[in-house]
Amino acid sequence: MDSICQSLAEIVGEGHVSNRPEELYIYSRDLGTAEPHLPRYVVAPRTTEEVQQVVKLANREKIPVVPLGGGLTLAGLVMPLRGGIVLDMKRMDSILEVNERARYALVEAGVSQGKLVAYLNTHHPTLVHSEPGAPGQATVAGNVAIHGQGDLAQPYGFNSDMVNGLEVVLPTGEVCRIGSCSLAQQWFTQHPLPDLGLFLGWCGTTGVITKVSLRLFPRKRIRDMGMFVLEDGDLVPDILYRISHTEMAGDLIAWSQELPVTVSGLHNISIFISGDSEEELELKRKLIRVGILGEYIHSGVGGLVGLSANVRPRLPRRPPVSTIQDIKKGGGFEYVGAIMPVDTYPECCRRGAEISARHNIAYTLLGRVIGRSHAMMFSWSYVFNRADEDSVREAREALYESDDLALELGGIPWKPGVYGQQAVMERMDPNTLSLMKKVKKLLDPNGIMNPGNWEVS
Amino acid sequence: MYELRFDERKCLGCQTCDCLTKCQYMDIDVETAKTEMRKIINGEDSFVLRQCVTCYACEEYCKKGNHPFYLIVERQEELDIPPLPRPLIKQGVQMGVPWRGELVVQDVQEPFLDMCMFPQLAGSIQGKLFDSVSIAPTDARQRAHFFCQLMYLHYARSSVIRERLPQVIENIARHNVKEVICFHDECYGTFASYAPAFGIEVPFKPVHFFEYLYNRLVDLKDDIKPLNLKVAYQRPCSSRLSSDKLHLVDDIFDLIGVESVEREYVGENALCCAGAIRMQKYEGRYELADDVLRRNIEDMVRAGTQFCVFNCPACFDSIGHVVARSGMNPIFMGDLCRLAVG
Amino acid sequence: MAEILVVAEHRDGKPADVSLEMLSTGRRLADQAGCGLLAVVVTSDVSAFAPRLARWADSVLAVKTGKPEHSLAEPYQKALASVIRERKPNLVLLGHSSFAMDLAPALAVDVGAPLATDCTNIAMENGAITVTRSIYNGKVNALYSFAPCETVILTGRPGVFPVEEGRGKGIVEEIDLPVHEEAEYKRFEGCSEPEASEVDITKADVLVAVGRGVKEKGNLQLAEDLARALGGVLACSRPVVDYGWLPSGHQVGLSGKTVRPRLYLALGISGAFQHMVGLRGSKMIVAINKDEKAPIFTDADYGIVGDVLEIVPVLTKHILEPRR
Amino acid sequence: MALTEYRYSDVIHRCFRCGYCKFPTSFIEVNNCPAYARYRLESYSTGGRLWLIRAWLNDELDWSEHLGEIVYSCAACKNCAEQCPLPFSDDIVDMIVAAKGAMVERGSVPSAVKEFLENVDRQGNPYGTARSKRGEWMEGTGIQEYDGQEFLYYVGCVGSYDTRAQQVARALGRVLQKGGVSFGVLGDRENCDGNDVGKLGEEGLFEALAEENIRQFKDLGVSKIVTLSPHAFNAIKNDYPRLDGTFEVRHYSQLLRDLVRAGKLDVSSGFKAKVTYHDPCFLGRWNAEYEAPRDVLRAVPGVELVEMERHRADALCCGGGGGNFYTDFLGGSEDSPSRIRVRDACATGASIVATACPNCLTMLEDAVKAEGLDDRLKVMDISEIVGEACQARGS
Amino acid sequence: MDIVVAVKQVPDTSEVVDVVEIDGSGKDIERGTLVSRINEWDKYALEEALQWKQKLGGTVTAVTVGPGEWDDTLRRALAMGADRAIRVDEDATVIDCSAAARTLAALIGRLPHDLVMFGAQSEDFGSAQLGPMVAEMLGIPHAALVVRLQVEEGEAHVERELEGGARDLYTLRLPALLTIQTGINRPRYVSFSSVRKAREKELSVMSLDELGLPPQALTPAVELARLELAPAGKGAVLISGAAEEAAARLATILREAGVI
Repeated sequence: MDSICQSLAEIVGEGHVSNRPEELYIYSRDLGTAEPHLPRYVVAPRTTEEVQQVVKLANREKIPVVPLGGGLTLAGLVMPLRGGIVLDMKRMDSILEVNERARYALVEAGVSQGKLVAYLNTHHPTLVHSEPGAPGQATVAGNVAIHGQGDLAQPYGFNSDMVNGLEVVLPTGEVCRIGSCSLAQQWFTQHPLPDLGLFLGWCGTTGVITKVSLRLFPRKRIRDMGMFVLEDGDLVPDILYRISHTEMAGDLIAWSQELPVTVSGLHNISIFISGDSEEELELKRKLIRVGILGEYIHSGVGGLVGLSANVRPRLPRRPPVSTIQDIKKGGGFEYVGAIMPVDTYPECCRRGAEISARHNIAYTLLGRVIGRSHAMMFSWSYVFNRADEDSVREAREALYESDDLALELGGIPWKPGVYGQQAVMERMDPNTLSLMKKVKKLLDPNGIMNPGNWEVS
Repeated sequence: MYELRFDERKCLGCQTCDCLTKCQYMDIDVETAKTEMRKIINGEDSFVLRQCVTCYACEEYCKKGNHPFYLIVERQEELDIPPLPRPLIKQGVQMGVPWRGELVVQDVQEPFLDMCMFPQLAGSIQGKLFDSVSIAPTDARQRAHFFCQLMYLHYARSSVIRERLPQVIENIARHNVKEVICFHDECYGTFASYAPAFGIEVPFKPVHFFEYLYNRLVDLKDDIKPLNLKVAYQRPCSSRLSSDKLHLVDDIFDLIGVESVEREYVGENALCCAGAIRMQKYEGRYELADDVLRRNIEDMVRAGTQFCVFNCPACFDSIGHVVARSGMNPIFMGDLCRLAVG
Repeated sequence: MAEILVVAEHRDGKPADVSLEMLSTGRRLADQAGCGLLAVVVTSDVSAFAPRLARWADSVLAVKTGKPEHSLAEPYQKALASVIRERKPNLVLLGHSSFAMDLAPALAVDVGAPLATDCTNIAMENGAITVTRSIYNGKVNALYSFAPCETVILTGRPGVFPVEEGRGKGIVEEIDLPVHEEAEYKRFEGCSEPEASEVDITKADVLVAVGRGVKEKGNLQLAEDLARALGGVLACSRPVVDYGWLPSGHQVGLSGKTVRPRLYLALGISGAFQHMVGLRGSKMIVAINKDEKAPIFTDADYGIVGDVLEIVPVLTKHILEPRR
Repeated sequence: MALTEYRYSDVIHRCFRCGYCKFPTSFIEVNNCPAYARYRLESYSTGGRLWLIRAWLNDELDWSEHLGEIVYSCAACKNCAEQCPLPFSDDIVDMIVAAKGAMVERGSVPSAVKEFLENVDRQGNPYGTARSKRGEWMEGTGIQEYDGQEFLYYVGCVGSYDTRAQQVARALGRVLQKGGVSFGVLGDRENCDGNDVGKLGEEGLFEALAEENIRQFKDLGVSKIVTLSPHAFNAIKNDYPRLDGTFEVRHYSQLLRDLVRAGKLDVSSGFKAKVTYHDPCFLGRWNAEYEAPRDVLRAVPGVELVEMERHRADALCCGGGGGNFYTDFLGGSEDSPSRIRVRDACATGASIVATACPNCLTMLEDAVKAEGLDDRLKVMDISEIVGEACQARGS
Repeated sequence: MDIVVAVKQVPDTSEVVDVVEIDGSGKDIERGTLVSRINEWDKYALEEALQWKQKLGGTVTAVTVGPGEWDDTLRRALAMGADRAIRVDEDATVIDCSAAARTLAALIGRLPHDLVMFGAQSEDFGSAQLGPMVAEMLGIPHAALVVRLQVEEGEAHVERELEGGARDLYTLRLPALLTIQTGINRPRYVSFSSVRKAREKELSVMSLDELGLPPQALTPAVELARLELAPAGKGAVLISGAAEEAAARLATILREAGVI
């Protein structure tokens, strides 16, 4: 154990630091195609104070710090590109407060999406948070740090728009609270204080989020879903627009997959609705089925499966995991997600299918509506065989091409890896870029926070 | 190329036209029936082609052993008047495409049970009733190789059936067994009715699942503990292709000591699960499906049904939960029999 | 009756305890048999040792050399061999030390004498020598005698033979033997001192010592908790160091440290002598061990027969919160 | 051993590390994998372990005592197999056991594992205690040596040697006597069942033990076996048959249920307490027997059975599986699974945590002491509770 | 590099096995109930030899003087990786060290040996003399209680363990004989299957006259008169009772004795 390891051990306890090859190996890789980068130390803190001391030490010694949650960004955002300390936040997993009346939950940064869901289910069955379509070990803080969105995106927008307050350890070691919590033990709002949105979407390059207050929303008793099937993708934006107009739907997801063969060459719109009573549900079903989808059905261009009191809803297993990723029997799966105008859905699909074909990977395309069709998160997913270098390379190239495509179509890659980040910054207004640069420099004078990501050159 | 063997003379000479007059979904008198059948035979458009909900029943109504339903489907396809929206047709047609590996022929002995698309239900093929039975497919990835394809009668895609069926038949034949017990009515209908109707040769003898169950129950007579339940049988579309086997339902019920309830929608008059109807594109079909289902369920409840007995997994899947919701127990015939023999 | 020869070992200017034990024993036997006691010492500083040895020995042979004796294993053997050949002592005594373990067997072969090592008792009755050795993990004592012969070589177990200050005034004789030139096939390269460890167990008042009986590293925690409760530190027997569970600085015994705590609490230590010699000075020895026949119970003041892992946590609890 | 020779070389890279393996079905806690619970580092999760095994077999990593401990810290509790959404989930534990096997064949295993195996090889038990002392637990119980009785009562190493577990072995003996069961034991002739030896990857030794036991059972004309330990139950039920040793084996909880139901065991004296039941992995997840023990408890008048938040297929392992009750790579911390588990038990407000496995029993009992919960929570084996209820008390 | 390692088999009389009894003859213990195993120190010697063979190539030969049952230990040595094993068929339990040394010297003398390794002592008798005796008989340099070894260019650099943890460093010219102290390495685990596989390896048995030794070569110079069980536990006041109460009483005793 070198001296830094020693001092880290003094901060978090010996069992929760490692510089042994085994830990370094695991933390040098994420689940996607990114090349591994070895950290020097792995640290698993339990408290904000511990995080603070670790960051202070790192800042003093000018060692990089990379905060890690569930480690599921897939894009290498939590890989120590410049070595240093990986901060595994998952030990900080207490749910500190759920305020039922004000509808928010205050959680430590390491709390997993799955835990929050389970906790609300048992203790606050009338409340729900927006769970991203990631495996349950994804963390709440990690998700807002990358502007994630979840299955309430259509009605309520980005998860990072649902943040009521944050506790953050600054790169220089100060603990800082954003929102009402900066005045009192009140975590119910960020506004009307001057905007300090310096941490959401910064992917851990401006500080370590240690606490998050997240908005909760009404949870209806019954859920139902329907699948609207189309051959012609050009119809999708219009249908999405019209369904969202009814204000009756929850999550709206349009998707198109080559596999399984059954769904190949088709476009599906998953429509989720919920209600506290059969009556409420039936009303919503009618308004969508009869009011919107009817004409497509009768003209024969669209078919509806479900969305009926008499059809058992095929609700996806919550939280979902991409088992389709195993189709190549290679345990590899990564996607480019981008925030796109909904109108680009058809083009995203066409061009996406082409990219997939070029790299002989079955296409998997998905657009999740954010807000009332204000935008969609469109994802181009690529599976690969971890054990086959060529397969990994093909996927990596497909991902780069997808980043470029997203930008070409006027969208913005979401939580992009280094390649996508560079592409974004190249196209960014220089003044905006230099503002980002100033903010980063101001908060992180020694450039220790997750360096290599969002590096404004 | 296989062609439907349809005896026009028989049909044109028919005085009753049961095929259409008995239809539960169209109100047609004999005269209209004659004209419309003539149109259909001549390959002309007919409202029948649109109003048909594809319940298969006319195959049973026709006393002349002709194939009115197969003919209707032929024409729906030729004249491009499909009952379903196109995307669902595409989806359905693709469902039968094998994509997870070549056929794997397992070595099986008779009695051999063909599970068609439903290997996941192999769980209920066990116990005394089935102890010597071997089944295929056992792996979901193999099922498309065994898929009898008959479902496409709902899709106005008889051509797909004709195109794929010979291969499927060969796949099954490669297990070289003389007799093939069909887990699903649909398969039995395919081999016993559809294939002959189109002159597709079947190198093995299809055995209806109920036939096997009945004979086995007879063997096990002494082990049977009468269940003393009131049951209703949910007839699937495809049982219209094997009405000669329908008596087996009651024979089995007698053997295992269950009482088949007195109901209005029974036998020829039975209501289908309406699963297909619900997906159809014409206005009002969705509501019709709800209505058929409502009447069907209410009829069962009124008759004091305790168990609703299924043989078709599709029916079970589409209305099993409604049956349960209405206070009855949905159960497969096989499982019911297993209950009886303990 | 010729004489008894004691090889006096010393290191860093001090005669080894075990050599004094052998001198006392030699004296006792010599008086019994009415024969002379000869001490041999190889040293660069005759005056420092010879007089002291002469308190027991009737005569002291001081072999003068410029080199530290322990650098001389091979030549030392040659020198002793020639003394033995010349003086024909009927008994040669060495301490069962690392030094002797290297030297004695070869010496025995060299001079063709029978050798019994690690003796716990040495008796001489009318010329006949019998010895006792402790075998099978101290569970059995073996008594040996010797076929008639000129010289018998014995090494005695450290710490078991009492030391009585010698009162005699033997004569010191310096002799010169060719011990200077070192054999080129076995070169001395120096020596290394034990690695210092963070805790100095020799200074601790309370020692909680663990042995094989704690089964595995994970269980050290239990002992550590107890040590903390007692305000003591962790010590151990050799295997624990061999397994890498604790640094060698914690080791008590022959190849470890010698300790004199107020309380020595031995957990799962069987009590092999190599360990026991290191804690002779302890005020109170308490042993917890599964095996009621474990030799440690012979030397312990109190003992509990039972499973360490079961008893220690409970004990810790009772130490922390005294029953009221 | 190179990756290519590894039995799961075509599967092991398919783990995506999605993390399901750490959770129970509800996702309420991230620590349902005992090893991950203890260390909270990715390397100790099942996914991390699989990736490290692959790296080792690929020569991307050298063997080290630490790597050994990471792999051997798997308690083979099967939570991962239960939760993994991928098609190869059933093989996960075997993938780890196979890697242990590779380490065993190379001779590089952590010292505690080495001792475990050498002791079993030498003395027929992990503790290295003399074979000749195996029967001592039964002194004064009046339990007979097996000689053609209906059942062979197979006690196992823990029940035979661990002082606390010995009480349970005796308690069950008395209950069986009370229930009029015709049974006998092997005493000093009994040998290790090998379950954990197998799970430690020492396939050769396991087979040798199994074959020896099978031979002995057959020679003695044994056909029905009742085991004290779910570990032995698992080995005899699932592994012995492939070595041509097929016996009618039952875990004692299954036998007790029948005895109670058949009225052969009068539990009317009852046992008044709020009881929570801890599912032993080798009874629960390995053999899907969740109900028999609960049925027995429910049948005892006065027992109020309450469930921990994580139970049945979602139960948290005590951390004693896969030899860890001896090698103890999961001990020595407040995050040790056994200590988390007794805190879970305490949270139910129960005064008794009952289990049906001597390994779990000893693990949990130590944990109760370590947590200082002695005055609030008592660890008992179901046979002891039944013993009370049918007044089969004894020394 | 040809290495010869001398091994012996001993009864397991470790702390958890307390069933040692003296047999009728009064000169041996009851071996019936005892399980035997390879001498602890010899494991380290073998491991060290094998590691050097791995580094420098050559052969490792395991030798012993003992009865047929001792083949188990030789098989174990082969399973660990020794290339061949030789047993001189004599009942080692009745011969003394010098006799054993003479036999082994005669045997090893006939084998190629750059390095000869012995365990520093045996678990059963603990004489710690066999190695150096053999060295003297072979006329090669030796070092006892070796805790560190480095071999290069025909020389062995060794560290000998002394009292108090100090060490003497020597350089020996090869061929040389070392007695190996525990802790010098981590002996590998010997898997059951490797023991099975080792059955194919060569294990030869030799007799005294094959070694050109007369029977009287075995007459002991040190004669065993008799064995007695060591007086057990008389020293300690044993605190009886279950863990709970025993611990409580001990705590009280310690408190009263004022050690805490």
